[in-house]
Amino acid sequence: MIKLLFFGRLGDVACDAPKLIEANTPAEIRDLLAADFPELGRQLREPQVLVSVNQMIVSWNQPLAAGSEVAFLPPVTGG
Amino acid sequence: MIKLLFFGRLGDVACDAPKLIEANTPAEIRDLLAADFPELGRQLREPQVLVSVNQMIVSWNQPLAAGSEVAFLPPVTGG
Amino acid sequence: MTVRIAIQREDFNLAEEYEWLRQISPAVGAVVTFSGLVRDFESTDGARNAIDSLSLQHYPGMTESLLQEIVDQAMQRWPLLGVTVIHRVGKLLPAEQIVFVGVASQHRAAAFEAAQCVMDYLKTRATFWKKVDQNGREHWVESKDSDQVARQRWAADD
Amino acid sequence: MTVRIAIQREDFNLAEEYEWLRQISPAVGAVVTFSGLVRDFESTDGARNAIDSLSLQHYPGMTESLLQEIVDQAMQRWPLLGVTVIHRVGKLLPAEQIVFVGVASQHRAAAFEAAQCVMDYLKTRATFWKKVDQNGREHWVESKDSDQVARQRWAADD
Repeated sequence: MIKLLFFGRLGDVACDAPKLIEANTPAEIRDLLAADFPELGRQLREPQVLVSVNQMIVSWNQPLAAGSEVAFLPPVTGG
Repeated sequence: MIKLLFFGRLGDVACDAPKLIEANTPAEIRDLLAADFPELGRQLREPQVLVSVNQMIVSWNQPLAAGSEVAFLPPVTGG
Repeated sequence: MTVRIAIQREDFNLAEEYEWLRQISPAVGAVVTFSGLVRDFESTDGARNAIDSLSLQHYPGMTESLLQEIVDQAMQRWPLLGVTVIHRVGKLLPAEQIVFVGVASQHRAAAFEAAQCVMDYLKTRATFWKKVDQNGREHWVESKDSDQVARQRWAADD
Repeated sequence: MTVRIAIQREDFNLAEEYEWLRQISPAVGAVVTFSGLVRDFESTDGARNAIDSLSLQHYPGMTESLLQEIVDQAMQRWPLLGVTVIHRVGKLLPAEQIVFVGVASQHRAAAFEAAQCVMDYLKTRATFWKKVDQNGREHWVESKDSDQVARQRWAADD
Protein backbone atom coordinates (compact mmCIF):
# COMPACT_ATOMS: atom_id res chain seq x y z
CA MET A 1 0.00 0.00 0.00
CA ILE A 2 1.01 3.60 -0.66
CA LYS A 3 0.31 6.28 1.94
CA LEU A 4 -1.16 9.52 0.50
CA LEU A 5 -0.81 13.07 1.83
CA PHE A 6 -2.48 16.22 0.46
CA PHE A 7 -1.28 19.67 1.50
CA GLY A 8 -2.67 23.21 1.32
CA ARG A 9 -5.77 23.62 -0.82
CA LEU A 10 -5.41 20.02 -2.07
CA GLY A 11 -6.21 18.88 1.48
CA ASP A 12 -9.64 20.56 1.28
CA VAL A 13 -10.65 18.84 -1.98
CA ALA A 14 -9.17 15.52 -0.86
CA CYS A 15 -11.24 15.28 2.32
CA ASP A 16 -13.11 12.21 1.18
CA ALA A 17 -10.31 10.68 -0.91
CA PRO A 18 -8.59 7.48 0.29
CA LYS A 19 -5.36 7.92 2.26
CA LEU A 20 -4.04 4.49 1.28
CA ILE A 21 -3.96 3.16 -2.28
CA GLU A 22 -2.33 0.52 -4.52
CA ALA A 23 -0.47 1.99 -7.52
CA ASN A 24 2.82 1.84 -9.43
CA THR A 25 3.47 5.56 -10.05
CA PRO A 26 2.20 8.94 -8.80
CA ALA A 27 0.63 9.48 -12.24
CA GLU A 28 -1.40 6.30 -11.77
CA ILE A 29 -2.54 7.49 -8.32
CA ARG A 30 -3.66 10.73 -9.91
CA ASP A 31 -5.68 8.91 -12.55
CA LEU A 32 -7.31 6.63 -9.97
CA LEU A 33 -8.26 9.61 -7.79
CA ALA A 34 -9.53 11.62 -10.79
CA ALA A 35 -11.98 8.84 -11.65
CA ASP A 36 -13.76 9.14 -8.29
CA PHE A 37 -12.97 12.77 -7.37
CA PRO A 38 -13.05 14.89 -10.54
CA GLU A 39 -12.24 18.25 -8.80
CA LEU A 40 -9.27 16.69 -6.99
CA GLY A 41 -8.13 15.15 -10.27
CA ARG A 42 -8.36 18.52 -12.02
CA GLN A 43 -6.29 20.26 -9.33
CA LEU A 44 -3.67 17.48 -9.24
CA ARG A 45 -3.14 18.02 -12.97
CA GLU A 46 -2.29 21.72 -12.58
CA PRO A 47 1.30 22.13 -13.74
CA GLN A 48 2.43 23.90 -10.52
CA VAL A 49 1.47 20.90 -8.36
CA LEU A 50 4.50 18.82 -7.37
CA VAL A 51 4.66 15.28 -6.08
CA SER A 52 7.09 13.85 -3.55
CA VAL A 53 7.89 10.25 -2.68
CA ASN A 54 9.29 9.70 0.79
CA GLN A 55 9.78 13.46 1.08
CA MET A 56 11.81 13.90 -2.12
CA ILE A 57 10.36 15.77 -5.09
CA VAL A 58 10.13 13.26 -8.00
CA SER A 59 8.66 12.95 -11.48
CA TRP A 60 5.09 11.71 -11.91
CA ASN A 61 6.43 8.48 -13.45
CA GLN A 62 8.67 7.53 -10.52
CA PRO A 63 8.12 3.80 -9.75
CA LEU A 64 6.72 3.31 -6.23
CA ALA A 65 7.81 0.73 -3.68
CA ALA A 66 5.25 -0.68 -1.25
CA GLY A 67 5.00 1.42 1.89
CA SER A 68 6.05 4.65 0.17
CA GLU A 69 4.68 7.99 1.30
CA VAL A 70 3.37 10.04 -1.63
CA ALA A 71 2.54 13.72 -1.05
CA PHE A 72 0.81 16.17 -3.38
CA LEU A 73 2.15 19.70 -2.97
CA PRO A 74 0.55 22.88 -4.31
CA PRO A 75 2.85 25.93 -4.64
CA VAL A 76 4.29 26.75 -1.21
CA THR A 77 3.36 30.01 0.53
CA GLY A 78 5.41 30.14 3.73
CA GLY A 79 7.60 32.91 5.14
CA MET B 1 39.11 84.28 11.19
CA ILE B 2 38.49 80.73 9.95
CA LYS B 3 38.10 77.89 12.46
CA LEU B 4 40.08 74.73 11.55
CA LEU B 5 39.24 71.10 12.40
CA PHE B 6 41.37 68.04 11.64
CA PHE B 7 39.90 64.54 11.88
CA GLY B 8 41.28 61.01 12.06
CA ARG B 9 45.00 60.68 11.35
CA LEU B 10 45.13 64.35 10.30
CA GLY B 11 44.38 65.26 13.93
CA ASP B 12 47.61 63.55 15.04
CA VAL B 13 49.85 65.42 12.60
CA ALA B 14 48.00 68.71 13.20
CA CYS B 15 48.60 68.74 16.97
CA ASP B 16 50.74 71.85 16.89
CA ALA B 17 49.02 73.52 13.92
CA PRO B 18 46.90 76.66 14.52
CA LYS B 19 43.16 76.14 14.95
CA LEU B 20 42.31 79.66 13.72
CA ILE B 21 43.67 81.19 10.53
CA GLU B 22 43.06 84.00 7.98
CA ALA B 23 42.62 82.74 4.40
CA ASN B 24 40.39 83.05 1.33
CA THR B 25 40.09 79.38 0.27
CA PRO B 26 40.77 75.92 1.72
CA ALA B 27 43.63 75.57 -0.78
CA GLU B 28 45.26 78.70 0.65
CA ILE B 29 44.91 77.27 4.19
CA ARG B 30 46.59 74.11 3.00
CA ASP B 31 49.50 76.08 1.55
CA LEU B 32 49.90 78.17 4.71
CA LEU B 33 49.91 75.04 6.89
CA ALA B 34 52.30 73.19 4.56
CA ALA B 35 54.87 75.99 4.94
CA ASP B 36 55.15 75.46 8.72
CA PHE B 37 54.10 71.80 9.00
CA PRO B 38 55.46 69.86 6.01
CA GLU B 39 54.08 66.44 7.06
CA LEU B 40 50.60 67.92 7.59
CA GLY B 41 50.91 69.71 4.23
CA ARG B 42 51.85 66.42 2.53
CA GLN B 43 48.89 64.55 4.02
CA LEU B 44 46.42 67.35 3.21
CA ARG B 45 47.49 67.06 -0.45
CA GLU B 46 46.60 63.36 -0.67
CA PRO B 47 43.80 63.06 -3.21
CA GLN B 48 41.47 61.11 -0.86
CA VAL B 49 41.44 63.95 1.70
CA LEU B 50 38.24 66.01 1.49
CA VAL B 51 37.53 69.45 2.83
CA SER B 52 34.26 70.78 4.22
CA VAL B 53 33.12 74.33 4.91
CA ASN B 54 30.42 74.69 7.54
CA GLN B 55 29.89 70.92 7.34
CA MET B 56 29.37 70.71 3.58
CA ILE B 57 31.93 69.01 1.35
CA VAL B 58 33.28 71.68 -1.04
CA SER B 59 36.05 72.16 -3.59
CA TRP B 60 39.47 73.39 -2.46
CA ASN B 61 38.85 76.72 -4.20
CA GLN B 62 35.58 77.53 -2.40
CA PRO B 63 35.72 81.20 -1.25
CA LEU B 64 35.57 81.45 2.56
CA ALA B 65 33.49 83.87 4.60
CA ALA B 66 34.82 85.11 7.94
CA GLY B 67 33.80 82.81 10.80
CA SER B 68 33.58 79.71 8.60
CA GLU B 69 34.40 76.28 9.98
CA VAL B 70 36.81 74.40 7.71
CA ALA B 71 37.38 70.69 8.36
CA PHE B 72 39.94 68.36 6.80
CA LEU B 73 38.60 64.83 6.40
CA PRO B 74 40.65 61.71 5.64
CA PRO B 75 38.72 58.73 4.20
CA VAL B 76 36.02 57.71 6.68
CA THR B 77 36.20 54.34 8.44
CA GLY B 78 33.03 54.03 10.51
CA GLY B 79 30.50 51.22 10.70
CA MET C 1 29.75 26.95 11.51
CA THR C 2 26.74 26.64 13.76
CA VAL C 3 23.20 26.09 12.51
CA ARG C 4 19.88 26.15 14.33
CA ILE C 5 16.66 25.25 12.50
CA ALA C 6 13.29 25.13 14.24
CA ILE C 7 9.67 24.70 13.20
CA GLN C 8 7.44 25.52 16.12
CA ARG C 9 4.01 26.72 17.24
CA GLU C 10 5.52 28.96 19.95
CA ASP C 11 6.67 32.50 19.33
CA PHE C 12 10.40 33.22 19.15
CA ASN C 13 12.45 35.89 20.90
CA LEU C 14 14.60 38.00 18.58
CA ALA C 15 16.88 39.16 21.41
CA GLU C 16 17.73 35.58 22.41
CA GLU C 17 18.36 34.54 18.81
CA TYR C 18 20.60 37.56 18.28
CA GLU C 19 22.61 36.95 21.45
CA TRP C 20 23.14 33.34 20.40
CA LEU C 21 24.42 34.43 16.97
CA ARG C 22 26.71 37.18 18.17
CA GLN C 23 28.50 34.97 20.73
CA ILE C 24 29.26 32.15 18.25
CA SER C 25 32.79 33.44 17.73
CA PRO C 26 34.89 36.52 18.56
CA ALA C 27 35.36 36.81 14.78
CA VAL C 28 31.68 37.76 14.27
CA GLY C 29 31.63 41.29 12.88
CA ALA C 30 28.14 41.37 11.36
CA VAL C 31 24.76 39.95 12.35
CA VAL C 32 21.77 40.37 10.02
CA THR C 33 18.30 39.38 11.18
CA PHE C 34 15.09 39.14 9.21
CA SER C 35 11.73 38.90 10.94
CA GLY C 36 8.52 38.30 9.05
CA LEU C 37 5.34 39.57 10.69
CA VAL C 38 1.64 38.95 9.96
CA ARG C 39 0.26 42.07 8.26
CA ASP C 40 -3.30 43.07 9.11
CA PHE C 41 -4.42 42.93 5.48
CA GLU C 42 -4.00 40.91 2.33
CA SER C 43 -3.50 42.57 -1.07
CA THR C 44 -5.57 40.84 -3.75
CA ASP C 45 -5.75 42.33 -7.25
CA GLY C 46 -4.77 45.72 -5.89
CA ALA C 47 -7.45 45.67 -3.16
CA ARG C 48 -6.57 45.54 0.54
CA ASN C 49 -8.67 43.17 2.58
CA ALA C 50 -8.40 43.09 6.37
CA ILE C 51 -7.54 39.67 7.79
CA ASP C 52 -8.42 38.10 11.11
CA SER C 53 -5.75 35.42 11.27
CA LEU C 54 -3.43 33.13 9.34
CA SER C 55 -3.01 29.37 9.72
CA LEU C 56 0.31 27.85 8.73
CA GLN C 57 0.51 24.21 7.73
CA HIS C 58 3.71 22.34 6.83
CA TYR C 59 4.99 18.91 5.84
CA PRO C 60 6.76 17.63 8.97
CA GLY C 61 10.10 16.04 8.18
CA MET C 62 10.30 17.29 4.64
CA THR C 63 10.28 20.96 5.72
CA GLU C 64 13.19 20.43 8.10
CA SER C 65 15.24 18.70 5.36
CA LEU C 66 14.50 21.46 2.87
CA LEU C 67 15.48 24.21 5.33
CA GLN C 68 18.71 22.35 6.11
CA GLU C 69 19.41 22.11 2.37
CA ILE C 70 18.79 25.83 1.88
CA VAL C 71 21.15 26.67 4.75
CA ASP C 72 23.78 24.24 3.42
CA GLN C 73 23.70 26.00 0.06
CA ALA C 74 24.15 29.40 1.71
CA MET C 75 27.09 28.05 3.73
CA GLN C 76 28.78 26.83 0.57
CA ARG C 77 28.34 30.16 -1.12
CA TRP C 78 29.32 32.60 1.67
CA PRO C 79 31.79 32.44 4.57
CA LEU C 80 29.27 32.27 7.42
CA LEU C 81 29.81 31.71 11.13
CA GLY C 82 26.21 31.00 12.16
CA VAL C 83 22.73 30.66 10.70
CA THR C 84 19.34 30.40 12.42
CA VAL C 85 16.02 29.70 10.72
CA ILE C 86 12.79 29.57 12.73
CA HIS C 87 9.36 29.18 11.15
CA ARG C 88 6.13 29.12 13.09
CA VAL C 89 3.12 26.95 12.27
CA GLY C 90 -0.49 26.93 13.49
CA LYS C 91 -2.76 29.93 13.96
CA LEU C 92 -1.20 33.41 13.93
CA LEU C 93 -2.81 36.82 14.51
CA PRO C 94 -1.91 40.14 12.85
CA ALA C 95 1.37 41.64 14.16
CA GLU C 96 2.63 38.21 15.29
CA GLN C 97 6.05 36.96 14.19
CA ILE C 98 5.98 34.20 11.53
CA VAL C 99 9.57 33.63 10.47
CA PHE C 100 13.09 34.48 11.60
CA VAL C 101 16.35 34.22 9.68
CA GLY C 102 19.58 35.29 11.38
CA VAL C 103 23.09 35.17 9.94
CA ALA C 104 26.43 35.87 11.64
CA SER C 105 29.54 36.48 9.57
CA GLN C 106 32.85 38.34 9.69
CA HIS C 107 31.67 40.88 7.13
CA ARG C 108 28.36 42.52 6.33
CA ALA C 109 28.05 41.64 2.63
CA ALA C 110 28.02 37.88 3.31
CA ALA C 111 25.55 38.28 6.18
CA PHE C 112 23.12 40.42 4.15
CA GLU C 113 23.26 38.29 1.02
CA ALA C 114 23.00 34.96 2.81
CA ALA C 115 20.00 36.11 4.89
CA GLN C 116 18.18 37.39 1.81
CA CYS C 117 19.00 34.27 -0.20
CA VAL C 118 17.76 31.97 2.58
CA MET C 119 14.48 33.90 2.74
CA ASP C 120 14.03 33.83 -1.05
CA TYR C 121 14.54 30.06 -1.13
CA LEU C 122 12.40 29.50 1.94
CA LYS C 123 9.53 31.39 0.26
CA THR C 124 9.64 29.25 -2.89
CA ARG C 125 10.87 25.85 -1.72
CA ALA C 126 10.05 25.16 1.91
CA THR C 127 6.84 23.15 2.35
CA PHE C 128 4.65 25.65 4.19
CA TRP C 129 1.10 26.64 3.21
CA LYS C 130 -0.80 29.65 4.48
CA LYS C 131 -4.54 29.94 4.93
CA VAL C 132 -6.20 33.31 5.60
CA ASP C 133 -9.25 33.80 7.79
CA GLN C 134 -11.24 36.89 6.70
CA ASN C 135 -14.42 37.43 8.62
CA GLY C 136 -14.93 33.72 9.21
CA ARG C 137 -14.26 32.82 5.55
CA GLU C 138 -11.07 30.91 4.94
CA HIS C 139 -8.97 30.66 1.78
CA TRP C 140 -5.52 29.39 0.90
CA VAL C 141 -2.97 32.03 -0.09
CA GLU C 142 -1.86 31.99 -3.74
CA SER C 143 1.88 31.85 -4.41
CA LYS C 144 3.43 35.03 -5.80
CA ASP C 145 5.34 35.30 -9.07
CA SER C 146 7.55 37.95 -7.42
CA ASP C 147 8.87 35.27 -5.06
CA GLN C 148 9.93 33.08 -7.98
CA VAL C 149 11.68 36.07 -9.53
CA ALA C 150 13.41 36.87 -6.22
CA ARG C 151 14.75 33.34 -6.01
CA GLN C 152 16.11 33.45 -9.53
CA ARG C 153 18.58 36.16 -8.44
CA TRP C 154 20.51 33.36 -6.70
CA ALA C 155 20.07 30.87 -9.51
CA ALA C 156 23.81 30.37 -10.09
CA ASP C 157 23.62 28.04 -7.10
CA ASP C 158 20.66 25.98 -8.28
CA MET D 1 7.58 57.04 7.73
CA THR D 2 9.40 57.15 11.05
CA VAL D 3 13.13 57.74 11.41
CA ARG D 4 15.42 57.53 14.43
CA ILE D 5 19.09 58.51 14.15
CA ALA D 6 21.45 58.47 17.13
CA ILE D 7 25.16 58.90 17.70
CA GLN D 8 26.01 57.88 21.23
CA ARG D 9 28.69 56.56 23.58
CA GLU D 10 26.23 54.16 25.27
CA ASP D 11 25.48 50.68 24.01
CA PHE D 12 22.17 50.01 22.25
CA ASN D 13 19.62 47.27 22.83
CA LEU D 14 18.65 45.35 19.71
CA ALA D 15 15.42 44.04 21.26
CA GLU D 16 14.18 47.57 22.05
CA GLU D 17 15.07 48.83 18.59
CA TYR D 18 13.30 45.89 16.98
CA GLU D 19 10.15 46.31 19.08
CA TRP D 20 10.05 49.99 18.13
CA LEU D 21 10.31 49.16 14.42
CA ARG D 22 7.75 46.36 14.39
CA GLN D 23 5.05 48.43 16.14
CA ILE D 24 5.33 51.41 13.75
CA SER D 25 2.35 50.19 11.73
CA PRO D 26 0.13 47.10 11.42
CA ALA D 27 1.28 47.08 7.78
CA VAL D 28 4.86 46.11 8.78
CA GLY D 29 5.52 42.68 7.30
CA ALA D 30 9.33 42.64 7.35
CA VAL D 31 11.98 43.95 9.73
CA VAL D 32 15.66 43.64 8.81
CA THR D 33 18.33 44.52 11.36
CA PHE D 34 22.07 44.85 10.92
CA SER D 35 24.41 44.92 13.89
CA GLY D 36 28.11 45.60 13.52
CA LEU D 37 30.36 44.16 16.26
CA VAL D 38 34.01 44.77 17.14
CA ARG D 39 36.02 41.77 15.97
CA ASP D 40 38.92 40.67 18.16
CA PHE D 41 41.43 41.03 15.32
CA GLU D 42 42.33 43.25 12.41
CA SER D 43 43.30 41.80 9.03
CA THR D 44 46.26 43.69 7.54
CA ASP D 45 47.91 42.44 4.35
CA GLY D 46 46.50 38.97 4.98
CA ALA D 47 47.82 38.81 8.55
CA ARG D 48 45.48 38.71 11.56
CA ASN D 49 46.51 40.93 14.44
CA ALA D 50 44.70 40.77 17.78
CA ILE D 51 43.28 44.09 18.91
CA ASP D 52 42.70 45.44 22.41
CA SER D 53 40.16 48.13 21.61
CA LEU D 54 38.81 50.58 19.04
CA SER D 55 38.22 54.30 19.43
CA LEU D 56 35.58 55.92 17.28
CA GLN D 57 35.76 59.65 16.52
CA HIS D 58 33.20 61.60 14.52
CA TYR D 59 32.38 65.11 13.31
CA PRO D 60 29.45 66.20 15.48
CA GLY D 61 26.71 67.89 13.52
CA MET D 62 28.00 66.85 10.12
CA THR D 63 27.62 63.14 10.90
CA GLU D 64 23.98 63.56 11.91
CA SER D 65 23.22 65.47 8.68
CA LEU D 66 24.95 62.86 6.53
CA LEU D 67 23.09 59.99 8.20
CA GLN D 68 19.80 61.83 7.69
CA GLU D 69 20.69 62.34 4.01
CA ILE D 70 21.52 58.63 3.58
CA VAL D 71 18.20 57.64 5.18
CA ASP D 72 16.31 60.19 3.04
CA GLN D 73 17.81 58.65 -0.10
CA ALA D 74 16.77 55.16 1.00
CA MET D 75 13.24 56.41 1.72
CA GLN D 76 12.97 57.87 -1.78
CA ARG D 77 14.11 54.64 -3.33
CA TRP D 78 12.11 52.04 -1.39
CA PRO D 79 8.65 52.05 0.24
CA LEU D 80 9.79 51.99 3.89
CA LEU D 81 7.76 52.31 7.07
CA GLY D 82 10.61 52.92 9.54
CA VAL D 83 14.38 53.30 9.67
CA THR D 84 16.74 53.41 12.65
CA VAL D 85 20.46 54.17 12.51
CA ILE D 86 22.58 54.12 15.67
CA HIS D 87 26.35 54.56 15.68
CA ARG D 88 28.50 54.46 18.79
CA VAL D 89 31.56 56.63 19.40
CA GLY D 90 34.33 56.52 22.00
CA LYS D 91 36.24 53.46 23.17
CA LEU D 92 34.89 50.02 22.27
CA LEU D 93 36.15 46.56 23.26
CA PRO D 94 36.07 43.36 21.16
CA ALA D 95 32.56 41.83 20.90
CA GLU D 96 30.89 45.18 21.63
CA GLN D 97 28.24 46.56 19.31
CA ILE D 98 29.35 49.48 17.09
CA VAL D 99 26.52 50.17 14.69
CA PHE D 100 22.85 49.30 14.20
CA VAL D 101 20.66 49.72 11.14
CA GLY D 102 17.04 48.59 11.29
CA VAL D 103 14.43 48.85 8.54
CA ALA D 104 10.69 48.10 8.66
CA SER D 105 8.72 47.66 5.46
CA GLN D 106 5.70 45.85 4.08
CA HIS D 107 7.85 43.45 2.08
CA ARG D 108 11.21 41.83 2.60
CA ALA D 109 13.01 42.95 -0.57
CA ALA D 110 12.71 46.66 0.30
CA ALA D 111 13.78 46.04 3.91
CA PHE D 112 16.86 43.99 2.93
CA GLU D 113 17.98 46.32 0.16
CA ALA D 114 17.45 49.52 2.10
CA ALA D 115 19.33 48.20 5.15
CA GLN D 116 22.27 47.09 3.02
CA CYS D 117 22.31 50.35 1.06
CA VAL D 118 22.26 52.46 4.25
CA MET D 119 25.21 50.46 5.62
CA ASP D 120 27.18 50.77 2.37
CA TYR D 121 26.70 54.55 2.32
CA LEU D 122 27.37 54.88 6.04
CA LYS D 123 30.70 53.07 5.57
CA THR D 124 31.87 55.40 2.79
CA ARG D 125 30.23 58.74 3.56
CA ALA D 126 29.46 59.19 7.25
CA THR D 127 32.18 61.12 9.09
CA PHE D 128 33.46 58.48 11.51
CA TRP D 129 37.09 57.50 12.02
CA LYS D 130 38.35 54.39 13.77
CA LYS D 131 41.59 54.02 15.71
CA VAL D 132 42.87 50.60 16.77
CA ASP D 133 44.78 49.93 20.00
CA GLN D 134 47.06 46.91 19.61
CA ASN D 135 49.18 46.18 22.64
CA GLY D 136 49.35 49.83 23.63
CA ARG D 137 50.22 50.99 20.10
CA GLU D 138 47.55 52.98 18.32
CA HIS D 139 46.93 53.45 14.61
CA TRP D 140 44.11 54.82 12.47
CA VAL D 141 42.25 52.27 10.36
CA GLU D 142 42.74 52.57 6.59
CA SER D 143 39.62 52.81 4.45
CA LYS D 144 38.82 49.75 2.33
CA ASP D 145 38.42 49.72 -1.44
CA SER D 146 35.77 47.01 -1.03
CA ASP D 147 33.55 49.54 0.76
CA GLN D 148 33.77 51.93 -2.19
CA VAL D 149 32.85 49.06 -4.51
CA ALA D 150 29.93 48.08 -2.27
CA ARG D 151 28.56 51.61 -2.39
CA GLN D 152 28.79 51.76 -6.18
CA ARG D 153 26.13 49.03 -6.37
CA TRP D 154 23.61 51.70 -5.41
CA ALA D 155 25.15 54.39 -7.62
CA ALA D 156 21.98 54.98 -9.68
CA ASP D 157 20.87 57.12 -6.72
CA ASP D 158 24.03 59.23 -6.44
